[in-house]
Amino acid sequence: MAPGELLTGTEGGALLAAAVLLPFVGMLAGLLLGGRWLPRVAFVLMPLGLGVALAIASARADADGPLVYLLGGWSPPLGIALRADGAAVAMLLAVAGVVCGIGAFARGDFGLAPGAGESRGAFAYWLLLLAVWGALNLVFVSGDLFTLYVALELLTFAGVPLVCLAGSGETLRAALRYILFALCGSVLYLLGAVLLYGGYGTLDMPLLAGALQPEPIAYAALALMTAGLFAKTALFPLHLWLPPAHGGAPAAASAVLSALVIKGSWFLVLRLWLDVMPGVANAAAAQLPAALGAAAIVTGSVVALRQQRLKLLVAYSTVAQIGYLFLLFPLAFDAAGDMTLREVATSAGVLQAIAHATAKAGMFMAAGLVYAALGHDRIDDLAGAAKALPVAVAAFLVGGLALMGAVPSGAYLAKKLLLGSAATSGQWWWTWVLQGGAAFTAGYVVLVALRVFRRPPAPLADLKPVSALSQWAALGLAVASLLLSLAAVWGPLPPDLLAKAFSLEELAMLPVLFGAGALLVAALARSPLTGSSGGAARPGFAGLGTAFEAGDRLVRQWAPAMLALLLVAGTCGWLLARG
Amino acid sequence: MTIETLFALTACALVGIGLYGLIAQPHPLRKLVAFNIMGSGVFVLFGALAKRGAAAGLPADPVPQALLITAIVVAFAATAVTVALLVRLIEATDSASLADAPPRE
Amino acid sequence: MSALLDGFSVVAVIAGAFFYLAGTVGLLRFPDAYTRLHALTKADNLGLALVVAGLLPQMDGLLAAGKLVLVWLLVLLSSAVVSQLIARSARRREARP
Amino acid sequence: MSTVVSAAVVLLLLWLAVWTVVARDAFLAVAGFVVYGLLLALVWVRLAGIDVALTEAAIGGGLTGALLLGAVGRLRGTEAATATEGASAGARAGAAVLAVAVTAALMLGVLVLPEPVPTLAPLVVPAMPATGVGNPITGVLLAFRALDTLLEATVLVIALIGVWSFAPDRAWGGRPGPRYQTDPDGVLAWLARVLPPIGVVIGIYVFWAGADHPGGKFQAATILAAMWMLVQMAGLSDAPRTSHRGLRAGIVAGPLVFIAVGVLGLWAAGSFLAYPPGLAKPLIVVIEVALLPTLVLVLALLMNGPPRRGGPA
Repeated sequence: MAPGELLTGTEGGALLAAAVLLPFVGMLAGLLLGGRWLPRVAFVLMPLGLGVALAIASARADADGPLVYLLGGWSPPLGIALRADGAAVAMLLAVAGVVCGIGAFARGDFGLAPGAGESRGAFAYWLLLLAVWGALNLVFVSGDLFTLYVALELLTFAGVPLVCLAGSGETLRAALRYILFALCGSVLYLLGAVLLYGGYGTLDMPLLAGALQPEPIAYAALALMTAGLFAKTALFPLHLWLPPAHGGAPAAASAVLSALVIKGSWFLVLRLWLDVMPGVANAAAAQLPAALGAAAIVTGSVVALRQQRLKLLVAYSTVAQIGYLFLLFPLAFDAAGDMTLREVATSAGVLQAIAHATAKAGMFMAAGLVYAALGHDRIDDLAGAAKALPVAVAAFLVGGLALMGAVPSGAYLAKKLLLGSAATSGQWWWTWVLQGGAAFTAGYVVLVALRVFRRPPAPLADLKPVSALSQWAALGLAVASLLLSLAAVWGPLPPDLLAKAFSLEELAMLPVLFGAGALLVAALARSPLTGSSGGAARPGFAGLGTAFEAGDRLVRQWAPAMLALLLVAGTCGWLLARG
Repeated sequence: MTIETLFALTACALVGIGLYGLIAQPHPLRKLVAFNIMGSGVFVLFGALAKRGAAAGLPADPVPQALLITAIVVAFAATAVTVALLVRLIEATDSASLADAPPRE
Repeated sequence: MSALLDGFSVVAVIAGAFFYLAGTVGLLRFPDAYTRLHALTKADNLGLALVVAGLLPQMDGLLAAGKLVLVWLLVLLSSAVVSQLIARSARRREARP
Repeated sequence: MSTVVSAAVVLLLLWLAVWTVVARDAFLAVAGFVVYGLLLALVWVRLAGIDVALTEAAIGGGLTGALLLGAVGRLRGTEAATATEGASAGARAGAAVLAVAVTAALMLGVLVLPEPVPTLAPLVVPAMPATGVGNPITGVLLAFRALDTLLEATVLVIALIGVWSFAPDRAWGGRPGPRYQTDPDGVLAWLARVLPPIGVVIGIYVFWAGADHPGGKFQAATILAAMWMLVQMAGLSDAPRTSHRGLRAGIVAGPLVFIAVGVLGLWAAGSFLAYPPGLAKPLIVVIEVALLPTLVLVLALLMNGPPRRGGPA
């Protein structure tokens, strides 16, 4: 084959390979140069990577369909193709942005002082941040199930050491639990991919989408892959590893884990169900991820409200928000059970994922700053924090506001799209879950706000200085989340989505949510709010809160979690087959 | 029964055996061994499917076989990371328990 | 000629397999580490030698035959060293308590 | 006859797997796993996967087994402690039921696999001449799916970064693994002097043969890494400091050269990871030669574990 005839895909496709490889090249260069070069290499890579993502976005805007790149000129099923549709481009851009924000924040923790040698933390952090970035880009653009398996493993191997950067026994235990459970998830995923190859002779997603038949091998494969990916995403009740891992890591690492790493496996579930499986999935089976998501929202939120430490509160809020990310699956189906609302569901999911990535990164960073400045992050003792650390506290609250779907946040638009789908398809029950999830989020914003704005009993002594850049990076990410829907509507989504955003009825939603959130806090939080609320109903509700905590502890043990994993796979397969 | 069906069925059983060990054995090292058995079951299944796909004069479909080499190496990397973590955990805490530390009030 | 060589192969390989069997029985039945090692190394080395010798006439070409001999030599080398090491550590463990 | 042998292998394999999972203690389980790994190599031979068999024997059975054996020696009585927090009888019963259910479901799926058998072999064969190599598996690994192989090398490097990052802070930049003190006139030192030259020759042979016959860089790298480990364990040489610049250069050389060849393809052949016509074989050799030291170093260092002594001076 002469070079001229080589089939390589669409215009600008080579950028996809660049997006994947640049971070890895940076990681290798950082490993070689070491020492004080580590942050420098990362800071060179960040604008470069962002530039590549922007170039991809512009190439995608000029193209008619998805960008495609055939590596080595070999087309699937023999070769591997990289593809970027709208969802992938949005995720590429968002991850590049969040990595830049987190990188700016982490300079405070892992930037090396002049004259200091290479430290373990800086070495691991910068190299693994780049590795996570490359692996995520690969997840977004790869169309091959086996390459995606390798990408997921890359993500796990890069994520696990981030959990135990602090090196304490507890974080090592969290990391060990994480890797064992995640490996189990990967092996189930690989098993599903193997079955698909055995059935259809290809691992390429578009080819599979055309070949899949509603038959046992497809049901088994998709059920196994779905369950494995749920485990890697930490969807309730498979979240045993998440709270200690995300709560125990240094803030800069928690932000990476919570904002970015879990999005990889989640994005793959999205791809599988909406792009690969349309011929196999059915509306009944799609209720499963959303039902688990609803359970995640309730359990994660209640347990979050009962945490005593800010970082653990944020970690449990991630458990709840992961649930929110799975509500879109049944809402891709219309009332007749056909997948006609797929585009809307995908848009809503990607928006929600980006909103969560930006807001959650900002919130973890804010929690880390509070810890660094005060020397603790006990929620009860946060009085005066707003005055001492205005920017960090603002980042936390703006992030919370964005997550609960205040206009014009990305979460607002995502919720609006899903509410529309729920109404169209007649699945009214998800309306309640969508609004309830927002109320719970409002709950922990209220919980924290009530404390940080109080006057401290004694003036806060010996505050440690924290980097201003770090604070502004946190606030920047949170604000980006709050303004996300403006960017989305300016970009690919129809502008009339925001037409009524500032109407009275939409704006009135906010105080309603806050009110509901305050009620939830009063009923469920561990310590009564300000002494005044509570009342007669409290003991009963507090008992409910304790019950949720006990349930959470139970499913976070190894054997129940593993059994749940298999049960999820079995239920999913059964629902698909019954279809 | 053809040899590839025999090995494919064996592979399914290996996956089940590994899964049981992964759930029931408390020690992380035992879980890791069980994980490796489960993984090898998946690999053997892939290999049996590759043998089933023998065509065009090749004794087996070479694509799965090449992927298997990658997968075996990745599984080794996973084992190496896990072992290093486990040994470090034992050094740091004198315990290999995966259970949460008792809640501190 | 070829029938003769085939016959030699069969006899040698069966004899080799017998030594393996004997070695394995010894490994399972003998009382302590030293006697077990004795059974294992003696029988396995001789067994492998016979199997290799039996297979030599069946190989096509000197290079392939050379590889077989190399395999045998390498196994001899490593099993001799490893049984030394095992015996030594067994003796140390005995001396300790 | 052949089916009888296969059936025997299968029975032995299943028995070993069960024995490994239920064995009384971790040492027995790991010992069982090592034997299991060797038997697995036999399964691959029967499944016409000589390349896979070699990889399985070298990495799946050999290196993984050695790694697990090393870990068993450092459990320090943690087994008895965790035994008390094992799964309850109910959980075990549930595990057994669900494991059997998964097995049964998979078996059903395998028995109703579609006909005609899907396979990519008919696509591989006509595409092989363009790659210039004779072994179809090498063709898949380094031409059609070269990205996977590049990522695989990257996975190993990331795993190594992860393993190193588990080091205690005081040992950062130091040497991994224990310092072996062995009798310089002892039998192990003797083996470590005699065996490596032979091992290096065999390793390079396996590496070179991989282009056209079963074999290749992973199998070769395992043999070479084992030789290096042997020299270390005999106390003849110490592991290098993890901060050593030359060591790090060797680790990153493979993937970087791979990417550079890919970019060359972009420039000269129009696509990343494409080979210009006629240059496929030489470029594949360049990649493999660059990957070999990387793989040897990374495999051996993964076995060594995190740096633990002789931190920054």
